[in-house]
Amino acid sequence: MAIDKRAQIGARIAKELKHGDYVNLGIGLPTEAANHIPEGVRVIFQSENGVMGVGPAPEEGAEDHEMINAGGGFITTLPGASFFDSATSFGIIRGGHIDVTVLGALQVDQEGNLANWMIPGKLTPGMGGAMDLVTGAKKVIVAMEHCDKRGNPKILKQCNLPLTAKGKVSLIITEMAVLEVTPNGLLLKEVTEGFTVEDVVKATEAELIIPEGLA
Amino acid sequence: MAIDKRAQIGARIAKELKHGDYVNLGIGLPTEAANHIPEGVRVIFQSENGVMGVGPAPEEGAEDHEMINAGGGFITTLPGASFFDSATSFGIIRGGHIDVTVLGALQVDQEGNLANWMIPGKLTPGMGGAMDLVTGAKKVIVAMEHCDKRGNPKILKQCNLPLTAKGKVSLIITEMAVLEVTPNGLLLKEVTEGFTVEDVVKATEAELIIPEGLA
Amino acid sequence: MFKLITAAEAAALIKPNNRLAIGGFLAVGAPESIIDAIVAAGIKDLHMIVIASDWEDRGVGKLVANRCISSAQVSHLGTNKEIQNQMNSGEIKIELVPQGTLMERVRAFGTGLGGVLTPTGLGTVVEEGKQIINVDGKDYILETAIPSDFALVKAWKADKDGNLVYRKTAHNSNPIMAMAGRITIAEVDEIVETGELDPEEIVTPGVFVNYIVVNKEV
Amino acid sequence: MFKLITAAEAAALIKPNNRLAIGGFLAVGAPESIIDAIVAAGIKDLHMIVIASDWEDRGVGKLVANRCISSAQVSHLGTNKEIQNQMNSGEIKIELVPQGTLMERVRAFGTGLGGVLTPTGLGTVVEEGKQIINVDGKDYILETAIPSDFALVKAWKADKDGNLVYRKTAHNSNPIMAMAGRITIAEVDEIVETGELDPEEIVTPGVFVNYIVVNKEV
Repeated sequence: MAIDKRAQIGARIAKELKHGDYVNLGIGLPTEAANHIPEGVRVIFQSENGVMGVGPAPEEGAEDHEMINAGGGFITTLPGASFFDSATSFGIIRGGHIDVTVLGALQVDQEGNLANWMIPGKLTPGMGGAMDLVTGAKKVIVAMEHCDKRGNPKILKQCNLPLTAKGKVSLIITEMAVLEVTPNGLLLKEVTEGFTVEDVVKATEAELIIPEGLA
Repeated sequence: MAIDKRAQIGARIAKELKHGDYVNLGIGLPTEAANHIPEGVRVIFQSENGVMGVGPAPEEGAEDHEMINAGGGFITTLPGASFFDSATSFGIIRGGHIDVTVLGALQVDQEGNLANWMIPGKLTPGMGGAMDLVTGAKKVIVAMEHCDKRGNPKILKQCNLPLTAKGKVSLIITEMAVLEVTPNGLLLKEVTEGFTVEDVVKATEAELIIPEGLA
Repeated sequence: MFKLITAAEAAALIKPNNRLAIGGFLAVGAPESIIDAIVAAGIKDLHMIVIASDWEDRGVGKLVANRCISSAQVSHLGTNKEIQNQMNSGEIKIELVPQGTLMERVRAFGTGLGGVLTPTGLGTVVEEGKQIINVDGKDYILETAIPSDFALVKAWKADKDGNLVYRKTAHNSNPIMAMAGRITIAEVDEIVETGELDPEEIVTPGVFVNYIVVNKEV
Repeated sequence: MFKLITAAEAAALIKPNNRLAIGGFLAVGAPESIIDAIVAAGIKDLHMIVIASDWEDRGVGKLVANRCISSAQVSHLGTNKEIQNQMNSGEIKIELVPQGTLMERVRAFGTGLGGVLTPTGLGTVVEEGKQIINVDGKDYILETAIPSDFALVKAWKADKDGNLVYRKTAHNSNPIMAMAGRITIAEVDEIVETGELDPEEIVTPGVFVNYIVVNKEV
């Protein structure tokens, strides 16, 4: 994805994070959010392998080989950080103590179902911590490109890949739009400048609720 | 109980503890064992509230109010001690990591059943940690006076008080005798000097297997 | 991020019929200031989840002696005559829970589990009315999570991020209870600057802590 | 009390068809010396219980690349093409377990529980063939304890009583795996005198540790 698209999505995710929130950012695109937290807003980042208070990546040459995040990337920690075992880490997650988790998706649907860990016969990275994160976090945000590499919709009426969790996604942020999962279906909340409502509808298989007055 | 009786039982318990054993001693009489560990034998004592490596009681005036055992008595710790939460402590116990636990009893029977936490209508101290200890420890020793204060047997054919655990006791040590719970019943292993086999039989309701040649 | 409050403010958050998971064992590691404030506020009909009922004048025993408690899940009553009297008279409803099982049931709630399978209590009154589940040829009792509205714990120190450390055997149930409250209130001896606690020695990360009461201002 | 052995002696304890719970995550906190010794000893048909399968040349990935493993319970394979190939070809049998569930199932075995109830995996393939249990109106999957013959863990330091401490994110699954082996073997960077580790900072009490391997003698 182009750097400006990534930055745009990252900035939009960051707007969902409130001062004092405990947040888990998935590998890849979601981590972009950490670069867009406004000054004066303090968000505490967890990595599910067992650390709270993750800071920015270390400078080259300053890596500590026993300081990594759940994606295997080198990290630093901020004052107030703590290390703990993975059972405690998932106790925090599954116990509902994480305010927001942001993950990528292969597919997401209008009922808030998420598929992001397996393409049968093709790809089996495993679910890792994703199932626990999506099940346990207070708010689940999916951040991804609106369509796949071939231009096919990833926001569907119904996921057909193996699910990560059922009905747990509450918000979808893409380079084109922001969509909210509501009991009545997917609500189109925002359309990114440069796109039209029609663009979004065309790139989305799921039915969209389009509020009056949305540009 | 007279001091010499306590000491005698304590010394007999101590003979069951091997070098390197992790041991949990119940409140009261069982703690007497700690005074009779032979030199050169190292036994590590746990207290289930959350400490491994319990040492002797502190000298008067040197008590630390945040250093107690499961009976509420002040303790010291030895080098190598560790403190942990009670879930970890019972994880150690229930997980089978304690070699020997020694507890008192209201009743014990020939099937290895133990009752030590309740006399309906009279006394309800609660089971505390006793049920987990008796369920989880590799070896469960009951240490007690052979009869109750009225002279009635406490070693029965079948316990009639609410059980602490079923079939978990392996050895019974009293001031009169040592008895082993076997698949065939209670085996009289030792009779204390000053008592006869007949004395023990009379003071015991359970049937005893009496090996030939036992004095 | 936690909010700093007084013991009286902590007590004011608690309402009749609330369920309180309270740390401590035989009054060691008990949040005495918060307990005193609950007594002073005269809150009644509380449910408490505790290892032991302590003494009439120490620890959670004060809540019993002052008739704040109408029901309890507890493993040991032996040091507190008053709770035994109130139980026998029917004033207080007691569920006796083996200590290890109590810890797991509280931990289950705090960590989002519905319950655990334990062998403890098999063949005893503890199994009555509960589901027995066989796993790989062994029986276990299904013991369900114990929910709580508030966790009241006592830690040694907090830092300004709400991270907690405990002292010696005052650990006991506190780190477990601290995970388990819908709202967790920690009473501490002092608050140190963030960064002063070693990240490897922190026992309860601040994510679990909603309010802190300092019990003695120096 | 633990016995001090070499990595080769540790490997010699392990037999085909043994079940190994191995600490580490993406090769951080992996007991590399013991893993190398198992590879060198050419032990086959092992079952491994791990969070992640690491890389072909780092961590438990080496066991896979050298065909020591015939089955695994694991939550993440993404960094290791070889294990995905062996899975697709049927050489290795994989049970994918959500990471939090894996930790609880291992912890359950170590702490004598038969299993736990978790909401993770509900409505997904993870629930297939498992018992669903409703507690207070909420569904949970019954996830059973995962037994292991050996726990192989990597700690930072041990003292001469076998007490262990871990360093930074090399904690990960190690303290949990350490509780769970019928036999637990800890690889450490150094052994310090008993008493040098703060009793409040010890993570794994020596009661869990049967053997220690020092991975670099200074």
